[in-house]
Amino acid sequence: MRVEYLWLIPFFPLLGAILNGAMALSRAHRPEGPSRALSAWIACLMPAASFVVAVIGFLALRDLTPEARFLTQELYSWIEVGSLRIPLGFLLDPLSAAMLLFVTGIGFLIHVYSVGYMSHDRGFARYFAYLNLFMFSMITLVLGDNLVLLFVGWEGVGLCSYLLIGFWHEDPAKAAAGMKAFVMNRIGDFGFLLGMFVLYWAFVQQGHGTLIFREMQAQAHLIGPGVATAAALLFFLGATGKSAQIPLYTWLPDAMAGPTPVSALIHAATMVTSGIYLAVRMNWLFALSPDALTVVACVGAATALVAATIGLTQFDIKKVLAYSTVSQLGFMFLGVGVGAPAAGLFHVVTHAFFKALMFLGAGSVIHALSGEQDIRKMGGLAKKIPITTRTFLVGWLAICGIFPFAGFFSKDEILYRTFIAENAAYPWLPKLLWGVAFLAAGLTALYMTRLVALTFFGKSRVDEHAAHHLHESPRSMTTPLILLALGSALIGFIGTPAVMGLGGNRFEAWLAPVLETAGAHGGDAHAVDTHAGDSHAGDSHAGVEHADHAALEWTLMAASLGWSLLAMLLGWNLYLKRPEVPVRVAQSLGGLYRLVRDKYRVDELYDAIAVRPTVAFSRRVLFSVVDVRIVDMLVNAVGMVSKLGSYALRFFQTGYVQAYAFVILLGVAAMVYQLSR
Amino acid sequence: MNTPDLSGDALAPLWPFLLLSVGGLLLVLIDTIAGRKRTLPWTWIAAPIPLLALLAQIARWSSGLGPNVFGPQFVEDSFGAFIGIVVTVATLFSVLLSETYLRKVGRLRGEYYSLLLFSASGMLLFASSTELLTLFLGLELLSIPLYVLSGFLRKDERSLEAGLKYFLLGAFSSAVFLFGGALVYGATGTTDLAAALSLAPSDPLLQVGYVLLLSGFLFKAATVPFHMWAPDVYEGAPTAVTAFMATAVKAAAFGALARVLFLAAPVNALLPAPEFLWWIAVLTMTVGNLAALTQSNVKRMMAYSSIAHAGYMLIGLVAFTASGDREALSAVLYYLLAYTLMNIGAFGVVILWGERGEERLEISDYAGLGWRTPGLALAMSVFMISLAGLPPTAGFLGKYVLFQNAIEHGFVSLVVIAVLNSALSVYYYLRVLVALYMRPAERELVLERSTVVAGVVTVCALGLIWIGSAPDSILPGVPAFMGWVKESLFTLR
Amino acid sequence: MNPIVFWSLALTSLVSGAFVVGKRSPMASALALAICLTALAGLFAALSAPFLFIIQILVYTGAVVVLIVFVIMLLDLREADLRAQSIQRGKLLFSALVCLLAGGLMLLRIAGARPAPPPAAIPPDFGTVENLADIVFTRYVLPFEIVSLILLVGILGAVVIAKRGE
Amino acid sequence: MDSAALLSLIVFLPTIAALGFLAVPRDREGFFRTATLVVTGVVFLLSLGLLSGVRADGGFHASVKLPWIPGLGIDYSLGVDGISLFLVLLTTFLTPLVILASTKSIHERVKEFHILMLVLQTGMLGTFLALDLFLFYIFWEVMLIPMYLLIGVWGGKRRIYAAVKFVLYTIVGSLLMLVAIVCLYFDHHAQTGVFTFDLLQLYGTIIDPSRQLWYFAAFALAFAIKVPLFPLHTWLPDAHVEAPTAGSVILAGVLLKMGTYGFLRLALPLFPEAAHTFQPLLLTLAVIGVLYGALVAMVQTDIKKLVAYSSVSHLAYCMLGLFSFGLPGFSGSLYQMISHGLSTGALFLLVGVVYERRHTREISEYGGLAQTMPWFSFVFIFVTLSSIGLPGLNGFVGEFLVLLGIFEANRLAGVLASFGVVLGAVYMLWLAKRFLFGPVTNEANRRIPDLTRREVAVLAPILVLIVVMGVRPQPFLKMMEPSLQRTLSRVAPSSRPSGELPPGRSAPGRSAPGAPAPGQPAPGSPPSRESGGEGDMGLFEPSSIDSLRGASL
Amino acid sequence: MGEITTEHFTWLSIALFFLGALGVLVRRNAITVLMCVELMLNAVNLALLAYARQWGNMEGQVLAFFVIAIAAVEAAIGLAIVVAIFRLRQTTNLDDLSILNE
Repeated sequence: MRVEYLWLIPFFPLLGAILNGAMALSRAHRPEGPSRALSAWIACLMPAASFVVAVIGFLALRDLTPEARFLTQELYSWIEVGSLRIPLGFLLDPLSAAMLLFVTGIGFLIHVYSVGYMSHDRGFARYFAYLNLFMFSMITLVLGDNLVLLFVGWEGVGLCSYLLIGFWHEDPAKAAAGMKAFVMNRIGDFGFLLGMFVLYWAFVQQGHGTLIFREMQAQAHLIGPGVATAAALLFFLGATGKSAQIPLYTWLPDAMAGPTPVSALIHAATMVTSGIYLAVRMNWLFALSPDALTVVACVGAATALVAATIGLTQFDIKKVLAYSTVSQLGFMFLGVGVGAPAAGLFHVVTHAFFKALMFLGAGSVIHALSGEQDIRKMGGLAKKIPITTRTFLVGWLAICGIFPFAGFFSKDEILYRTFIAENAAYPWLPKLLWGVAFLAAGLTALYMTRLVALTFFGKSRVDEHAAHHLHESPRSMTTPLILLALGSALIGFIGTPAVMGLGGNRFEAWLAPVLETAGAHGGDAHAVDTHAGDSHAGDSHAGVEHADHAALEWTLMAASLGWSLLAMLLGWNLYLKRPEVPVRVAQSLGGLYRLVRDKYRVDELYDAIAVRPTVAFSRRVLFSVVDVRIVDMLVNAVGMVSKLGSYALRFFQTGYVQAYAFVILLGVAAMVYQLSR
Repeated sequence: MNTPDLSGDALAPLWPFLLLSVGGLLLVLIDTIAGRKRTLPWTWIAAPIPLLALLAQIARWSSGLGPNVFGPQFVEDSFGAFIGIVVTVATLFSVLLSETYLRKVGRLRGEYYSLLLFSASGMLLFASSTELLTLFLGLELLSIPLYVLSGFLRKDERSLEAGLKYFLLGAFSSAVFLFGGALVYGATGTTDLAAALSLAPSDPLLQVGYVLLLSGFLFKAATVPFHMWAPDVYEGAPTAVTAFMATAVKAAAFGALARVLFLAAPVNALLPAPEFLWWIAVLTMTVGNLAALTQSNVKRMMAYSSIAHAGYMLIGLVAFTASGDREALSAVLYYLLAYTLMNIGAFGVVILWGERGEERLEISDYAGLGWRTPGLALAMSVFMISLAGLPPTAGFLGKYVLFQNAIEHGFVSLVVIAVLNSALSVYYYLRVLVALYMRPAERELVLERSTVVAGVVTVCALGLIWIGSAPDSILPGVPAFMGWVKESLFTLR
Repeated sequence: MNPIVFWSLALTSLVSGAFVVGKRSPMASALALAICLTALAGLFAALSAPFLFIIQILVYTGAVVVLIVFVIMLLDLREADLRAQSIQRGKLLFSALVCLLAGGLMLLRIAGARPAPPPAAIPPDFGTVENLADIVFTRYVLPFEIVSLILLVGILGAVVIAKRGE
Repeated sequence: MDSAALLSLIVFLPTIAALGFLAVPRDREGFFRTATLVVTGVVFLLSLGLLSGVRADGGFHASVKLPWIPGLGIDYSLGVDGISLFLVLLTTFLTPLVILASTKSIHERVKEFHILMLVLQTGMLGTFLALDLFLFYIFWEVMLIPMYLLIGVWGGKRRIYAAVKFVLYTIVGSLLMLVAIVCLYFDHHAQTGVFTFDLLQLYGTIIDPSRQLWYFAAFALAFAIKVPLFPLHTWLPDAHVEAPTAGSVILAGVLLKMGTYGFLRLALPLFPEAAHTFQPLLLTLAVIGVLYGALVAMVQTDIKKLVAYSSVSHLAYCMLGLFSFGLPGFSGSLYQMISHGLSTGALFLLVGVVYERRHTREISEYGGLAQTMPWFSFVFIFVTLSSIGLPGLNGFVGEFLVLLGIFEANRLAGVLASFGVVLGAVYMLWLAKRFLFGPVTNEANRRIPDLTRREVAVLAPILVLIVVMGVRPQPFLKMMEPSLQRTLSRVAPSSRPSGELPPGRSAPGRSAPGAPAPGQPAPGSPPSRESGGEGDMGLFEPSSIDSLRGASL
Repeated sequence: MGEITTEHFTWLSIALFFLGALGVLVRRNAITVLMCVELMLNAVNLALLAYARQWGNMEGQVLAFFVIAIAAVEAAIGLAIVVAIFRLRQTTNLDDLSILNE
């Protein structure tokens, strides 16, 4: 159904960005900068407006029958060359609606939070310009109705992340972090672009090239498995870049150089999840290629575990959260990989709430400790900053997956789906993956507990200077915390497992129309059971089967819940009651421990095998040798040779007239000879 | 043929010739009468003579051709007429350039002008006779004054040395030329080349004689391997004379050469003449350009460049000999005129930039002049660009038509070589621009204004651009230049 | 014609010519040249060119050679100068080679290529002054005038270059 | 004003003005600056007039044709279509900005500078507009000398070396092209009995393949040097570095495009078969160019050099697009030409801005400018983003289309070239980081003033265009497409009437030179050809063997 | 020795001609060189007259006649130049007269 108001959703933040940017630039040379109040109002109202419009769209969408649930608007044809047509069009369907709601919603809250958090910063207006620009890009990413437009948003958010990570650009390290993020994302984009090209090319082969989601989905059957795998993997490469998966995850921890709200918004709640969004959006494609799905699942699980281990060893509160984000993203990809995109996306939503909450909480802590980020210099903050603490605890329960907090439902869904997934090629793989994920879940609970314990409880290790200023954050910061806490507590109920009989998995049902088609086209062909054990409408599973599944689901739930509680208990004991134990463990592990603490030295590895060789090669070989010594030399050589010839000739021009006569006679002889041949 | 019938306007074809030679005599008289006491305004006395000759030449042309009274001794055709025009133009301009120069070197004499005019008259004869006698006489009448003129600065050893070198080699080559003539005569019993060359083309005696004749022309045209006198003589001779030699002599020599090649068609058919000229052309332009590449003395550089340009013109002759297509000759004629203009102009500027006592002939002497004397520098740039063969100048169009004809007759490889050569030449012509505009001035310039020379330079520059950019009439009234050149080819006897 | 006359004159001219080339002193060369020219004059006569025979003697042997001798004496080249005039071996070798090459090639090309047609019958007054005059003043009137011009140029030029003064 | 007069005016107004300037005394610098600005401005406004009436069939919507040298079949023939239109606009748009930008940096020999700029403009416009091969060549060479002097007189330390190198490089290529042109001219005559340099008629010539190879090689050499394609690029860094800001901008913004334009307008449509034969080679070189240029740019310490090498990389994209022989590739290539002209032009202007203040181009001399020059930094980042092809800005559209096109034509080349996207980001952002960010290390940069009003006035229009072309490319593409289609239909091999080869060079009878023979079909576009072209437009692909070789050479 | 034909004269003149040429190449005294040139011219004259006799027409003789005149002129000019140079440099040695080179 065509509507006329979708463009407003991205437009508002864009407007805000332009206004704030203009203000920032115009006052760039004044120390005081533009009016903070004004830019704050603009900055916060714009996402709010988008949120409202998004809600309107959502409601409109809900009133439609599941099959007809999509609103579109095409502003104009953006790029149109021959058969290639890329409209500037928006598509609001259940999937984008779901994303949109929490993006704008949480985005709004974080804007509000930022007003307080950045209140003392010189680049206040600039900051909000970037933030609004980010909102705009993110919305475009979600709302675009074709791959290229999605790519626009994709790059846009990358840019904003670059700008915001390097927001305090005077610090070279921060600027470097920003650049690192952008470049790593670019590597992903390289995959994304190629994915697009492959798809377009494939469709052109079939007579109708297109990059528009609905059209592609409609003719998905035209794509052969080979192409599908190639394209899917390329897109996944893109996703690993954006969503910080192995091998491209190392930028995310560094990205914590940016202001904390940014970490919350971009590097926890929204941008990093766009990789999953892409995967779900292109679900039909992934569904066509079991191999690709396998890869996705494995990478997801691996990332989840690796990141979790690292998270256990970090002392920077934000780093810990960052790694936990990476690990959680791994979970989401696992979900996608085992053919449960809905589950993956569900986790995206819940995670958005509690991780944003925790980041903001961390921000609040840092704010309170006037900039301290090392958890070894915290402790016992619970009494000093109660609101922050309480809200943070909610987040903690959520991420650990304690019923009935949000994390419980989503993570559990993923674990369960992994467990029951079937893999034609490697039948044993799903169970293994489940094992890994299960372990990762435990670790999550452990390091989160560690974080909470060390930060808020036990005796204070805060240095008195900071302690002196210690204070709870202003209302503008705490309010968002509270709201997010509520969200983290309750949002899970939109996707309760069917077996609980709490209205079934509304979320999955909501997404069904988007994902259905994929199932219809590819799913059954390749033995990836997209919705095993679902009980929602339109499914056809024998009752018996149903019963087994129910039992299994219950057990798994119990298991993971218990497992998490165990891990939490362990953490609590280790880090509060007997802090010396972890130290001893660390020492006993020695090298291994250090390896993990140093993030497995992946950065160093990349630097050694990719970055430095390339630079050296370019400087020492390409430039100094090929360019200067060879190519240019050759050019100059030509000149030299002709000059030598010149001197040779001058040498013969002796000035002796008889020599000239001699040459003349020689010439005559030659001419006569020529003729007498 | 028998006694020329000198009744009526039989002398019409001779008018330019007579004007020049008689004018020369006149100057001698004036000089002797005036005596050594006071120097006369020689420019104004001498200039009218070549001017009249030029007018006569043009008039003769436009009025169509008269009867061929003197038969082979002085052929009446528009080809000769065109060469005549080029020669007279060159002469006129040289005359105009001379006074300023001679004043600077302090040797302003009447004989100078009369010798110049005699030489010019010799060129007319040389370029339009096909009779051994007159050809030889023309050659001598052309050369002897030049020997003297080259050595005209008799207090300057360089000048004298140039004179001696030119004389010895000139005499030597004219002996060779003459010997060739003798053999041709011996083979056929006639001194009329037109008859001789078609009488017994297969006769080895004739062929050898023909070759020796050719070598004589090639010497005058300064082509490899008969070129070696050129750099020394051009450098040593008084600059004004150099300008005259570089332009008028070339024109005459190429005229005569073309004529002989035209008449020798039957012989050429039996000999590998085209290949032969092909080689000479390649050698000439390559040697010329290569040697010019590293010259630091302007006159010397111009000398080598003139050799190179002779090479380019030979391309036209190659195409002509191979195909007998007159278009090819028209290209040569066009090039001759263009070449004359650019050289005279360039030498004019060189003369103006020269100082009393010191001539400033090193390219480095021109450093920064582009900003001191913008006008002259601009003109010089035009000449250099034209010599380098870049549009929109006549130098470019001339080269272009030469190449076009060569390609038309299948000499692509030759043209490719030529093209690479002219790419090479760009380097040393632009060196002048580098000096003019890109290097800081090292020393003060004492510039003597001379309206006459400036005028000549301007005319040359504008002429180059005109015939280079609008050779055909696009506006009504402007004479169509290429048209001219072609017409001039319709009669070639 | 009489072979003996020919061969003797030819030999004389060649030998004297060789002296012209070979003698170190210009004066000696000059004298040798005179002899050579005279010998050639004889051949001219034998070739039934009486007038040119006279001219050769008068103009060449009489005028040109004498002029040359004058100049040589005028400049009275010192002995040292003359010693420097000796010919270097290498120069001689190469020059001789190239001369032989050129001449040899020409001879090769010409020699026996065509049988000499018997000399044409000639009128009794062939080559006499009258005979030459007819032609020169009729057919070759233009060249004749030009020659006069050239002579003038010669005088003028010689004056311009050689005249002492100022 | 009718189109003919308009075209001629656009081309020659600058020169006329320049001639007028000769009469003005040199010390009146102000006059020259303003007058030149006005003239170029007027030319720009006039050229806007060309936007109207672009033809749907891709023909020339404005053209003028008069006999020039009938004797040689040479016409004065200009024309503008969707292809040349934007290059012309780019030229007329950049020139006034450059003039304005030079007011500070050029303070000596002002008169000559402006005269040269005007002549240069005529040369450039003529090259883009000429429809007569001979005329094209004339303009091609005419723009040489002014550029030579611009570099050599107002340039840096090694200016003379750079200038001479630039000229010789170009001359060598173009002269060989001239030979090929003449050969083509006679081939055409051999077939039709008509002597003409009229491009549209020459399009119709059928040249036997072996000859075509040579001709194409000659043309390709000339254009590849200008582009510049990989092994022939070494003149560019020198020229760019030594040239004054104005020179660099024009050089990068316009002159380089002459090479790609030459391919698009002449080399490809004239010698399609040869083009296909050469495709593997040129694709290889282009791919190398993309990566090589980027890698070498990455390690430069001199800003101008860096940007110069980035041009090598970007122009290689254009080449890829052209040699994809597909519509997306073509459009992308042309679009890339324009946007590269804008972004790189802007970059050089920015470099000029700091160079005026600090008189050094060493990157290490800078750093932390973002704190002292926020406006400058904003613009710099903006342009950087445009040049690394951030979607939403102009750079992306061209790059995307090119890569899409080349991927269709040749998978391997597509993949390799796409990696340039990453490298592009690396070297540009690294530059930005070293240049703008971090602490202010160099005291000299503390008091360095930010952009002046004038500089803003110079840069603002470019920024606006960058955004417009990024957000709303369709109008541009729409105008380009038909002409590109037409060209493509000539390049697509299936669409050429195959079979009879031309007879050997016939004896040259000068039969009515120049006059178009009555029997001639509508030059260039016989209906059969057009339709044939449309048919396999989207799907055209070279043989996979070629494509493999092409990318793996 | 048999009948003397034109060939003999041809050969003789060629011989003399190149003898002169040799002189021009080897002798370092300008005046001597001049004489050698005269020798060459005379060789030519010989050939001309022989051919005139051969063909029985006068062109050859006329040409020879003119050649003699021209030869005289050349001698005059040449000697004049030599004299002038001698005045300036006190030498007639060609090897010393090579300041113009390269």
